[in-house]
Amino acid sequence: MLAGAALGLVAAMGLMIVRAVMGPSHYDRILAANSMGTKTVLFIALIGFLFGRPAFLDVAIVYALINFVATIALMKFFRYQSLSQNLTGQEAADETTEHV
Amino acid sequence: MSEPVQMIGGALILLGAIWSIMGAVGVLRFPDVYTRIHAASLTDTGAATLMLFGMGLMGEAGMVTLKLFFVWAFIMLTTPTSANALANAAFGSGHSPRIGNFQIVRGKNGGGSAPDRGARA
Amino acid sequence: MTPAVPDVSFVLNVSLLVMLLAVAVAIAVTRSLLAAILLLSVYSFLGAAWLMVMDAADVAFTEAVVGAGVSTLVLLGALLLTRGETIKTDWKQQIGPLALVLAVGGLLIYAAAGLPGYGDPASPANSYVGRAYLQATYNDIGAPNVVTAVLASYRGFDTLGETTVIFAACIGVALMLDPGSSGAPAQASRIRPGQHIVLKVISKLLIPLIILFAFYVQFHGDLGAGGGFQAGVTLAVAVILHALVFGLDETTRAFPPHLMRAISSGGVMVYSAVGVVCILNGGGFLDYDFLFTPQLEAAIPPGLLGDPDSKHHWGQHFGILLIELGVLLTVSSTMVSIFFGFAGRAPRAASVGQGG
Amino acid sequence: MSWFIANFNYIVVVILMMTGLFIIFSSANLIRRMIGLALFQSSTGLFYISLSKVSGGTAAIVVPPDSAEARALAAQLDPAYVAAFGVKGVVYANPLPHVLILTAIVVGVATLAVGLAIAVRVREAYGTVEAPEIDDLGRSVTEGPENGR
Repeated sequence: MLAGAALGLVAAMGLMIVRAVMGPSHYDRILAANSMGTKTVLFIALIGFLFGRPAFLDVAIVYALINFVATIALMKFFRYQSLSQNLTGQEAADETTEHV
Repeated sequence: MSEPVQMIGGALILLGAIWSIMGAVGVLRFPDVYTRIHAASLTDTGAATLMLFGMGLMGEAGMVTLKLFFVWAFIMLTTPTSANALANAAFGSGHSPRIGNFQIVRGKNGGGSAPDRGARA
Repeated sequence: MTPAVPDVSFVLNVSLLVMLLAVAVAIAVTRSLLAAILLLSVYSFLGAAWLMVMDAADVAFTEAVVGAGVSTLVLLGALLLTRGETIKTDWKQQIGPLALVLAVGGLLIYAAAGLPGYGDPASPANSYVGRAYLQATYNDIGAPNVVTAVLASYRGFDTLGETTVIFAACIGVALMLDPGSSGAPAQASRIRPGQHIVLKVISKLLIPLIILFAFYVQFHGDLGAGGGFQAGVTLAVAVILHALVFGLDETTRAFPPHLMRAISSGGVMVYSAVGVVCILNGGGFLDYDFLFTPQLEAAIPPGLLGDPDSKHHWGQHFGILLIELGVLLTVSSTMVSIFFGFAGRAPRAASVGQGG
Repeated sequence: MSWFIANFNYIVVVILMMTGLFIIFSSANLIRRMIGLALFQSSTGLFYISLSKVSGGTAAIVVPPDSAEARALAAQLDPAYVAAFGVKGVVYANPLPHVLILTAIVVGVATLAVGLAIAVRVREAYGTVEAPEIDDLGRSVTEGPENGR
């Protein structure tokens, strides 16, 4: 049963790869990468149970966190063309009104 | 841990895997970025809940259950947030959603065909 | 000998490897550098899943934090600064490399026939050194995680070298990309920042948790999967998340780049100092059994580490703890300072290219 | 079939390595070359980890002998396999390649960053990261009237 679920997750990851390779826009690719990440988290947790070593959940926890950071960075890159900008819109509010 | 609980746990895990395949098919087949984000984030949280709850039933109570709870909590926090940020960025850079015959036209970038790169400063 | 019937792990192995191949070929084929970087991050997700199937939990951990987190960020930062998003290629120029690659690949596959089979327990690689480590670790060091034990104790000298390489990379990137050395810092993008309230709140919630988890990974490293390298990158990712959401200026106020460089060298110094203390106490370099003088060892209350009998392991325990601390300091500050280097630099015009 | 099982991983590793090499050789763009280098490096990791796999093994984090977990792990092993190799108790994967690749991944990203930093400085100096154009520019600079001796 667990093995079937692991294979199912791998199949879902394969479908996500098709989307990541096809695109068409880069946002589709980010989405596919992010969703792949969530599936990888579940896969890693499941592998721990499948192989009888549930202690490996640490890896899954870290992955869940890193995946988020990577998605935020990609989003910021595509939207703002910068990795250093403040996203909260508090300090930058005044100067941006000049440009818009 | 009794046998029926193990069976229920396994069934939930399998259901979660099927759930995530359904989400992946949605991501593959839906027409535009927003519907794909919808399919992915909804099924990811659903599949995570089902699978991690199933694993919680299968494993022994204790540290493993706590870690499973953390994985679940992080997925529930981060997946919707990144879906929100992604949709926000896509909309801000000029992707318009396809809604039947209604197309929201925003400036020059409006229209169904999504530009490959947005964010023109 | 290999088992006649493929088991679950082999089926998972094959399917993940096929997907890895598909992604790698897609990277080679795509004309867009951005797509290549995104596919590289997908590649690293798959790689980490595959490493878990191959029972390499510690490596999967590292690949998870490094491949998906830092390397994607560094590539994106470099792409921002070089402004080369699509590649011009001429198919005629690809024939030569393709022929060469096919020839070398054919030779390598021919050579692969002489390698031990998949999962062979009696293969030379798995028979001698690796097995000796597995058998000796419990008596020598007392740490359940053999990977950490080998990394930090048996091959501690090697790891010192690797930590130094990471420190050198920190200095190299800082010398080449220091925003303070020349030119203006990165100017703000002209796009109006959106009201990312959700992002802000969730990040505020997550950053302390990531840091807490990094320390868990650090101190749990000799018991389960984890250690200084993984914890260092995780810690750096927390700082990077702060910089991404709240702006680089805000982050550099708390973590000034020069402090990061100082910490990076401090980590290597902590590591070397442990080795020197071992020499002073009569042992070899990084021989943790001599980390404590007998007087100091007598002063430690019995049962401090839960096992009153294994006084023998105390030096090893504290030695591993200390050098992992050095690794943590160097790796985390290096990753942060690399990110600062790439994110804090403004794209600038060429000095030679435009005129010539 | 058994040949396929025994050598599949190596074939994939070779193809991945050659893909990375192809990217390095065929592209003029320095960033793309670094991507190829990252692929090449990861294929080396794949090779080492493939070698370290032991059938029926588990990750090299030793469980206490005679604990419930150790018994459960030992019970998963195939009896014929145990008889063929004379293993006692739990089988672990080979830890040594894991150690080598673990540090190689972190060092790899650090060197990747250095390479990319060089590419950034090249872009700032020459205005391009395409290797042939850089060569042309470099030649025109060194043979130009101001710099010629």
